[in-house]
Amino acid sequence: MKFAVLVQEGPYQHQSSDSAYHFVKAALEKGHEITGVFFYNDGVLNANKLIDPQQDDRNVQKRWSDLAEKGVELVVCIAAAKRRGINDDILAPGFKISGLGQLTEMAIESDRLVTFGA
Amino acid sequence: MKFAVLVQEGPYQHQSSDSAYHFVKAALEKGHEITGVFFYNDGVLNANKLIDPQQDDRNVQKRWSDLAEKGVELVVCIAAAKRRGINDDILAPGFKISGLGQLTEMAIESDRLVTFGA
Amino acid sequence: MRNMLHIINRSPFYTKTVDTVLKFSKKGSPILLIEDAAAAAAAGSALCEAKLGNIMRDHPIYALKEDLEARGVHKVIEGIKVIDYAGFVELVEKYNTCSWA
Amino acid sequence: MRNMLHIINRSPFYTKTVDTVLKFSKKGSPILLIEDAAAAAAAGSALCEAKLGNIMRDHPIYALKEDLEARGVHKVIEGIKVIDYAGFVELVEKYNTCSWA
Amino acid sequence: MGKSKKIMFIMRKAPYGTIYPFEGLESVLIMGAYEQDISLLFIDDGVYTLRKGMDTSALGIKNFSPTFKALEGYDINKLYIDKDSLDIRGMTLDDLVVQPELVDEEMIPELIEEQDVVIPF
Amino acid sequence: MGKSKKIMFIMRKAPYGTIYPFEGLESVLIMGAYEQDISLLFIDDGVYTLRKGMDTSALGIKNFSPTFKALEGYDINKLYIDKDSLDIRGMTLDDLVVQPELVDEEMIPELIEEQDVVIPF
Repeated sequence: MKFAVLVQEGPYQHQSSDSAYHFVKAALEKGHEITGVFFYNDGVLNANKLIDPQQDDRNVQKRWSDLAEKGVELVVCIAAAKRRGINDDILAPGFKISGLGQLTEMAIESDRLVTFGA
Repeated sequence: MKFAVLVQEGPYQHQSSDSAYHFVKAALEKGHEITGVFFYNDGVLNANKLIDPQQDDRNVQKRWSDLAEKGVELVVCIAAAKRRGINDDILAPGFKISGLGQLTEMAIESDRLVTFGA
Repeated sequence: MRNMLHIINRSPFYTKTVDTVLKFSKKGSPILLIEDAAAAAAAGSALCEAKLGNIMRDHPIYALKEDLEARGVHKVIEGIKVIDYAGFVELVEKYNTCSWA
Repeated sequence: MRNMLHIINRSPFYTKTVDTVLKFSKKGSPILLIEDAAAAAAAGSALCEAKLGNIMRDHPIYALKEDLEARGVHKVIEGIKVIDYAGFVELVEKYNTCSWA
Repeated sequence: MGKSKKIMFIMRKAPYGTIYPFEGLESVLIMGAYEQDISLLFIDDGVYTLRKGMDTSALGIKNFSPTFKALEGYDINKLYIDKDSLDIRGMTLDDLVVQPELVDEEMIPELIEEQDVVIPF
Repeated sequence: MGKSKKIMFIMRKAPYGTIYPFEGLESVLIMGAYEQDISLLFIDDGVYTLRKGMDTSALGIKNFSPTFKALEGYDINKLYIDKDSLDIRGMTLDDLVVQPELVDEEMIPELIEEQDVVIPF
């Protein structure tokens, strides 16, 4: 099936982004197609390449970039991103900045949209 | 009196940072001394100079920087900042990155510590 | 012994924080409603009037004017004192604070 | 008509979200407890057992294994089904979802 | 795109304390252009977002109340509001900037679960 | 620095769902070095942070449970926990990685309000 995922919270402060990541990974392992992960609200903060956590903790941003290398599309909402200081200067590999139209298209083209956050 | 302020949430997603700003402004107008504003947890995200909100909305980061020009010390916790991708490359004017010891010193030296967030 | 100012910023319809504050604050300690908590100070809700009326027997309740205005609340429950940020600062002059979300 | 999967991620001790979900979900619709909501699935709390037991008469309840483990919960309330992320995906194969925080 | 999907936005958070209702509304407006079957449901503290007479000037936060009145211009006409959520807050439709259809606990579970997509804010 | 202040950290959030208890604990450890009168109070979902047997390996999140056991080494010995918060979650001191002093609704308001500084997490 085709799954889309919406992430509404930033990394570390809330677990939502972790949960979304594990869900996407499990869906891929089961052979599902991920039509995209859309980062909205504080979710856009996941795309900050300057994220540099302690060595004994996970790197939430890098996890997402690794999924992008496997072909998962990571889309950051431009309006939410500008408001929070995320732009191309600090955009992590595999993420792209785009409009809410992308979320709409994901919602339309997918069999499911699963929201993590809020 | 001497007031210290602790900000635990990032800009825009939560109102906490706005509330802290208005409180500091009102305290200064009443002639109080602000020993410092400490940004912890997602509060560190207030220090991102790339923040660029819509024209008809307030710029939360710039508000803080303006207070710094009036002599208010803005301290960002380094551990929380690294985890969330805030470093000197994107640090807004008037903020400085330091350790939790600074929060301790503010707490010790002030008559009050007021927390906004969590 | 001095009382402490308890500051609440979440809606009592969303979190159970108000109950926690009542449980863990001393009689006479003032409570300040800011941000989303301010909306519950609006006159007209029988539920809020009963609940806040009950609290006011033991705690003075304040609500922040700027937050009330932003939420379209022009009339608050009888007994709740409306203060602006200057009044907020004055409360902090008098009391140590404890914030609850 | 198909049921929907309701996903809750906040502790029922902190928010009133569980009440909202019960009010606005159809009988028979499954509920999945993740993140902080998972802690409430732990066996041993009379309050949680009564409340979740009551809910289980109308809704199957699932709790996420990885979140239970992280919180030191090794035994859940009788009737709650423990599933891992693979099981979470299987639920989403079957149901549209609605998330609540 | 072809097929039209039933997409519901659930607004259950209070305004200004968090950004969810504002950014939720922004996403509604965009989706409105895609000719899908869009609806908005106001429950819990979400009903506060529609209250008349908001004045955010002292806070300096953008007042997004007028945008709700613009929804019709975007062909978004399916607005629902939980009567009980209004009642317990001592509010009625007269207190609101727009007039959603009043719905109750009997109707809302059906409304939600017949959707293809539900997006919570 | 001179005078010693009474500084209390209130832990009332559940672990891992949000970072508050972890970053709260980090700030406790730093403050411990400043020779102030530090205490920790566990209430509400904060009591979950002390539960034995946490295994975060599947999530890949750092397990901060061992750090609580290190508090003594930092000369932070004033740990209090609300008995009622434990009770309603079906927990006892035996379920916890450390043994805070059991306190109740009679004592806690005094404990909190005698502080110079209270920092909530």
